Amino acid sequence: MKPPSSTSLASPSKPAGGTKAKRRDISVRFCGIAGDGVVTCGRILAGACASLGLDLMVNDIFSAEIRGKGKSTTTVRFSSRIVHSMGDGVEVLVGLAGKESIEEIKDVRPGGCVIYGSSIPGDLPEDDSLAAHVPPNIHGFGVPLRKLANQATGSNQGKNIVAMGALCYLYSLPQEAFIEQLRKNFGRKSSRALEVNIKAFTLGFEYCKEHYPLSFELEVLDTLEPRPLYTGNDALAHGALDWGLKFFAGYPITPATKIMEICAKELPKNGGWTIQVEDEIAAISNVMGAFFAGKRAMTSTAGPGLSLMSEMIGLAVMAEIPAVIVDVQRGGPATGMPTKVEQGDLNIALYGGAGDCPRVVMAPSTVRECYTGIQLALDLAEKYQTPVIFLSDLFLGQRMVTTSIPKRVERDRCTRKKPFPGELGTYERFKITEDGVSPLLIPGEEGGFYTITGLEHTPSGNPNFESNVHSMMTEKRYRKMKAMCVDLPPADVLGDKDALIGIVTWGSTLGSVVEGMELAREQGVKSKVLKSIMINPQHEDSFREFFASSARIIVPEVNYEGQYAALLKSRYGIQPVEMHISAVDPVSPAKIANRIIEVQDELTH
Amino acid sequence: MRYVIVGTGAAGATAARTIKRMDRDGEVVIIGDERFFPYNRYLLTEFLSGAVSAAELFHTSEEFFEAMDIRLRKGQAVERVYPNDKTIRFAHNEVMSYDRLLIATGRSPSLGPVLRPYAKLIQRYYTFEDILLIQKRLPEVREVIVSGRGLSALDLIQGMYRVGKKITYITRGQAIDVSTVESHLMGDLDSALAEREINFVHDDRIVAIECVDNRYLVKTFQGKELWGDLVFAWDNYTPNVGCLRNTGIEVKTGILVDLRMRSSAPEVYAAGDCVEIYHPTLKNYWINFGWPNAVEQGRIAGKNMAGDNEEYQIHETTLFNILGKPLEARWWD
Amino acid sequence: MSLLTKRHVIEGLQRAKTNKAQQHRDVLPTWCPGCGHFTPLQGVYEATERLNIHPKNLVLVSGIGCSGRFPFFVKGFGFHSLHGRGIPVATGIKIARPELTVVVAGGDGDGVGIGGGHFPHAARNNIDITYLLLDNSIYGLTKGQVSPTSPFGMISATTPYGNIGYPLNPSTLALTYGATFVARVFSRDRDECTEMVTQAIAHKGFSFVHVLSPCVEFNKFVTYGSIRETIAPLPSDYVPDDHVHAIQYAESASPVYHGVLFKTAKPTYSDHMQTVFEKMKGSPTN
Amino acid sequence: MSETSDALFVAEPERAHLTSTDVLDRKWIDVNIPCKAACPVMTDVPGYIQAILEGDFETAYKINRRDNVFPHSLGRVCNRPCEPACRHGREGLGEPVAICHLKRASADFGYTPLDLEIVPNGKKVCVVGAGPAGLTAANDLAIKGYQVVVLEQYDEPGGMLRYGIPQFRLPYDVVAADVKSITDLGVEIRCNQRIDSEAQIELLKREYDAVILSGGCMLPSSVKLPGMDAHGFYWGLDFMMQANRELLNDIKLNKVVVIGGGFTAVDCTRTSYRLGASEITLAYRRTKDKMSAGEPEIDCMEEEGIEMEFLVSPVEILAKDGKVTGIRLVRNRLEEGKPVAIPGSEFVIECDAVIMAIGQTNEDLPGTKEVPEVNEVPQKDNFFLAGDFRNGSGTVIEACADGRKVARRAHQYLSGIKGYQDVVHIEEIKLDQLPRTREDDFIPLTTMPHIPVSERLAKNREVETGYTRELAQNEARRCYLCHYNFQIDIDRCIYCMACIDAMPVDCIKLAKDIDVGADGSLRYVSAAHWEEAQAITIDNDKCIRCGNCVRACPVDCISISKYTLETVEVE
Repeated sequence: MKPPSSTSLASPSKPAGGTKAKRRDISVRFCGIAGDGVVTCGRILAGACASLGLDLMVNDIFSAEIRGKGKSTTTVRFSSRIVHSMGDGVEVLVGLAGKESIEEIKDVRPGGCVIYGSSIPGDLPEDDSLAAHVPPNIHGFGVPLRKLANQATGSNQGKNIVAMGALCYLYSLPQEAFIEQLRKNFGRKSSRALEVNIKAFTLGFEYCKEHYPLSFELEVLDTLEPRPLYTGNDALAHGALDWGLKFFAGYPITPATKIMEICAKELPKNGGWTIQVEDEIAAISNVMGAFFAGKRAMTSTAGPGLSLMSEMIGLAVMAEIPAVIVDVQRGGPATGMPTKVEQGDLNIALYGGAGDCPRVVMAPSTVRECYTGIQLALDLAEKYQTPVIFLSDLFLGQRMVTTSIPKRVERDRCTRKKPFPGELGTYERFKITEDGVSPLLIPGEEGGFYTITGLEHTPSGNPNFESNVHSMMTEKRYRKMKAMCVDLPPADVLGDKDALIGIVTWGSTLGSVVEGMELAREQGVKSKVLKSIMINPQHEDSFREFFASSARIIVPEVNYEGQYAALLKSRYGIQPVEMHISAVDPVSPAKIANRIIEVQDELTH
Repeated sequence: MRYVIVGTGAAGATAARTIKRMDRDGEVVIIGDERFFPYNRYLLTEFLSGAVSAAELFHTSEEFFEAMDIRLRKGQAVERVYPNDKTIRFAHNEVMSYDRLLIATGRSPSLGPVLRPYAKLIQRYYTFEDILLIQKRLPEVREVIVSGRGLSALDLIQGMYRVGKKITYITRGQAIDVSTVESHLMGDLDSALAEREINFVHDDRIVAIECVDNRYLVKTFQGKELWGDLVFAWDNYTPNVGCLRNTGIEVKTGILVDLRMRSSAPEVYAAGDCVEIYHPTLKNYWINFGWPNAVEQGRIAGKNMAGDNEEYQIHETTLFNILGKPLEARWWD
Repeated sequence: MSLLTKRHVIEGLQRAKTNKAQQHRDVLPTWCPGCGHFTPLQGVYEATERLNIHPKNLVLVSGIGCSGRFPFFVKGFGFHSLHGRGIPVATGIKIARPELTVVVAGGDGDGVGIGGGHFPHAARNNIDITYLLLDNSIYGLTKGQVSPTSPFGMISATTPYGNIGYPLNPSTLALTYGATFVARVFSRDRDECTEMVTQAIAHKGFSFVHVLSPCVEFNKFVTYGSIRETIAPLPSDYVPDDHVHAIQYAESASPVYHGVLFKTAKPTYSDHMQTVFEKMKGSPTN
Repeated sequence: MSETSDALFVAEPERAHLTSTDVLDRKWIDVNIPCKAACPVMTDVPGYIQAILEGDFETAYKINRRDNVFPHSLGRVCNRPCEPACRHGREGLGEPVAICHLKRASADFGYTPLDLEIVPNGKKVCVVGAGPAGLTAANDLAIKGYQVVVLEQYDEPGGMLRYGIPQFRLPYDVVAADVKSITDLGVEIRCNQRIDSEAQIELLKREYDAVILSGGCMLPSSVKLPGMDAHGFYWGLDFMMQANRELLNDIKLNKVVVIGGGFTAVDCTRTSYRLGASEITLAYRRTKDKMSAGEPEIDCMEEEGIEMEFLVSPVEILAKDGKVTGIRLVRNRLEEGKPVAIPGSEFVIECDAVIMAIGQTNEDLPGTKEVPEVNEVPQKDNFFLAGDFRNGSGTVIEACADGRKVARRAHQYLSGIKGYQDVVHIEEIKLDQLPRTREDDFIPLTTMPHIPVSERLAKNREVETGYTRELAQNEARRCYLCHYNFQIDIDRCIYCMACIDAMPVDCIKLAKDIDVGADGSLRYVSAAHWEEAQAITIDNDKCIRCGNCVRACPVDCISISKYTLETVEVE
């Protein structure tokens, strides 16, 4: 690998004579009201950076409103090193909506910059002026976004693209990479759309060139290859599609809708179908019907939808019908915060429903795991005839990252345990077996008949409320959870294997933990983390071994009551240091690092 | 009481400090259109040639404003003053109110109708940002062309000479035109320039500039064609009074003020290079000259804004060291 | 469009001031500029002013979706419930407090999609509430998926190859469910919308107003323009008292009629409750 | 009511329209078509610019010919009160439209002989003085059917246009073209006829049905300074007239000081430059922004290397052996905006010529002082006074306006009509009839092509070479066409704010009331809160006529109408 290319630089924090280091890790936040095109900005910047081979992560934070008062932000962190999380603070704030961006300034790091619109019509009161809130240790760049957008598009639309042009100049990013992204984004719509957007971009670029000729410079490694970009929702949908998914039923809900949209588009290409049904109750019903008929099926939802589905999930457990339910978690309870992240659905996933109701619960930590994990989920559901609740979250689902995904494609994948020819004729739908899994005959196949039901039943499927039958059948359903351990991946230990501080976490929090561990290591404190996609059941031995080798255990998670810590305590009898992060934004690596160091201090004293 | 100061140069920064010393509880906001912390413009040449460090150039810092409890708004231009409403409007349309206002916007090089169309081809030599841009371009520069009047031309020639560039100087008159310098020193100056092999084009002016292959072709009124890698040109240094246009505040070339630095509008003061001050013994308005005068005017303006009543005393001469010659420059002819 | 002199403008503003409808406003609507929902909102302001309903006696109930915001914008008591559950909430309120004026605002997805199971029962029981169904034939808040009233063939995010289901007609549904007042209006006509909302609120019994209210942000199929092409007023001699006739007119697709389709006087649920109360009067309370 | 000459030239297409004599609509024009309101003759500026935009230079010319009579000349030398008023020049919107240059383009490319049916009425009018005021009056009366004779004291007609302005700004043949279009109407001009006695006037009054005296304003202001009798001293207008009569071609000028800040002063400096002066200084008692000369002219002057000295007044002209050797000046300070000499601040500029260009006064003609003001026009029986002669030194366009006013008065006197009335025509315009797009608002000002500085020593060569058709159309695209009125019908508005979302500038707002001023002006009282907003309104004064709101309105409650003004006779 060649060293980074280097030319002269003007450091913004130290205007002159300061350090000559180029920026290598930058976070840019676009803030606007919904409709300002904040997301488009994020996509274009991410696309451009990925094409330059930079590692990056994009996070969108929306309000639930479409237009009007609601604010949304997109933050893009890009670096010539690996990006594990969104990090702490941002380098650049682009205020597409001035007033709404004011509160974002607190996240801008000293020496960073704020790009604000300087052609807002009318008298702008001081309190509403973004420029008025820029402290002296941050550079403010006024750009007439609205005016230039008007010049380019004839309307107020296109402020975002003007701002992209400004950003491109100010950070000396290669223009062509952006123009290429504009082509990708607008080229399909119409040649006029492309033309006006390129014009808007160029106007923003030229404006800054004329008014702020001194630009910052970024380290771009020459040898980097262009990188593909995925969101967790993309990866998840494609993972399922590549792994034999044939049917999808769902109901729109933020932040899961995208999965359905992808399936709607892709499934018919392989003989599958997506149906948007009237509610989540209908969605889970459809999925169970399809699995019953022998097709791999899935639904995706968020907390409120999962709540609605609880009753049907009980039926799926009882009737041993496979179902894959993706829950892209958002802030709860009830309608809660549809556009904010929280890891609060663990309990309903584990325990929601009536009766003794065993089900599989999984939680991916990375975008890559969204892909591989959903494939495992489909396999487990079909093989073990059980509902699988797959807990993604808003942050994992919607943020975009550069990642490499090892494609695994098997479009007719089937893990159904089929009956032996010898069993046919005396076929029992719920036959008692060693692993609890009964061979499954599907409609259309010859060899037997059955009726499934939500009532307790005998191995043949007949309703039966006798105590010993209920015990036997309950025991059978729980036995499947133990049996599937042979198919589960072992848990991984990351970080310093010899460290005494061990961290166990779940879901998307892992990225911030890994970066927090690196920050702590820079201060001389070593730690390790156990990474496991399985919540229930788990590879219990690897957990016990990890706990035994750690003097203190930290369990960080984004919910109020420590739902995962509660599970670990009851399952393994440990007494961990719990970190209940009340966050609607991505978890701060600095906070994780501080906690590691605090725990280290406690250990040494 | 909210004091608003437009301009972060010597006058503005001094006024802010003076006000804050006299009125601890007063709110002081100081606004500058450059995006750097205030610095000493008179040291830019020294900085360019490496004689002065960034630390010496910058006379203020983040800590200074924090300690003094002065709110600095940098990189933001004030477009218009509304003395009747006691508000100012920024270029980004924000409207801000004041109780007392100080205009200390300084002055800057301006181009007349002949040079104006070539503004994009002319390198400015005035702000810290200009200097950084010149530093970036310097490695590819061998020859520079300078056309402009006054001490600033000498300063620029000095700077370019120190960084080893070949200089062509175009002037309208017979000799270098520095009316503020004692006439007996002019001879010294001429010989200093001659020693340094500066190409002197007199009785001429630029009428056109073209950019050809990253170099510049300058055409003069007398029909000369000169080549350079950088062109510096200006017609005059004019006070920055754009924000006062059509406000009713009296402006000649600069803002007209009395010896207490008051402009013609109530509660509006002005100080530094942007003003013309009425001098009772000279019986005329005069434009400020030099850093010490700007500092002094800022101090007086600040004191009077904070409720004192002091008159300005003129510093009559200033010492410059140009091309190794100590020059005593006077404030007027 | 008639020509206006400056005198007309001044007179128009004076009219706006004297009809006092604007004082029924609450917070600034967060709908997209140009949203069709503004018209029935204005209708509610003017109707409650005309009918002299004091805001304290007015309850606005809604479900989820863009229309779900409705109660926030009207002065009065609001209940923003869950998706599709507006009608049962309103039913509870009305049965508990018959003296209140209860208006439900909901969208097409809310009313005949997820909450489609509730709508028939409130109608057949003739609960004395007013149900404004703001029909934009799209899921707007989730950014443009097909809805139960979306036309056949409509391309949306979830019907990328075209909608292969057929749309429901909420007016017909309301008629067949047994609503006792059914009207249809178009958001483009503020005067008529106000008139219909006023009549609906004044009506005793389950009143239903089907507002064709385009989504300017996501629905590129059902738009102000497309509705304009198909819509026409009911014939001037139309009398809205024949149920079968009304269904025929409600079902007409070209033109789509607007105006009062059906209106009948029938005892309300509350009336029947009263009858039962009367009957029970004097019975021993054990 | 019957139509006056206003309607004679330009045929308007028939559209849905109504007429209004309401003061509100009349005032709307003053507030909203600022260029038209600023023009002393109320030229239909958006009307002719729209014609140019549409490529119809002929109509553009005819509108100008109708409204200001001298499109060729005014297109070069008008002092352009319209341009500072132009909405495009307001804060944040860019530069004003080059209205005057477009007028010139209308004449350059659209000139066409008028084809008017004039019905002679048998009455005769005599106009004394063939300057802008006299010729305008003659023009207007000829169109009404009068037989008009104009008497001129000099060799050629045109007055100040011919003699007061240098050829490099206004060539003679250009003036001649404008004059010819008036004589084409049957007006007879008799040159070398000087009227300077009461007896002559009495004779004319008997011979003609009416006499209009518009002798101009040619005498220098009565400033007396020591040394004015020296050789090398000139009065400004005198200097220009001599130069224009080619009497100064052999003069030797070296160092010249010109006193004054008006067009004549600037013309004198530039003429001196062409006559070979090497050092020219313009000295003015106030500051540059107070100069009444136009900015383009001042720029040209600077280009030609002329120096300026501000806040100075002349004290004494220094002479030796009867020849000017210099001028003593005193510095001024401004007190309450007025220049006041600073005692003891005198200084001298050495020079060999001093030109005082500080304005003119009118000739004291016997028998004219007693003419009273009747309805704002000086009139005694059938005798009228017009132009600078009565009003003192003014601009060309002001003289034209006065000529028109006097012609109307004379016509009223001679025909017995009751007077005149303004009528506003309001015409419906469809969105697709708007000829501009929002992008057009970003076209930069089209600069006037000039001959290079090096070629300006040729004394009579015109410096400005005029727009091409393409440049003119490009510049015309910049005009907002302020005669369009955008209006929301409050009775149909649903308050959805789609228009506010689409607005490019701060032009649409929530209003709680409209105040009507005594003069008929409207002021929208904006609503601070949503609850108190009664209406969404378009502030026409801020509106830049882009049409975005009309496109955005979902319920079509925004109308566009075109406002045009006509003055009609009341019988």
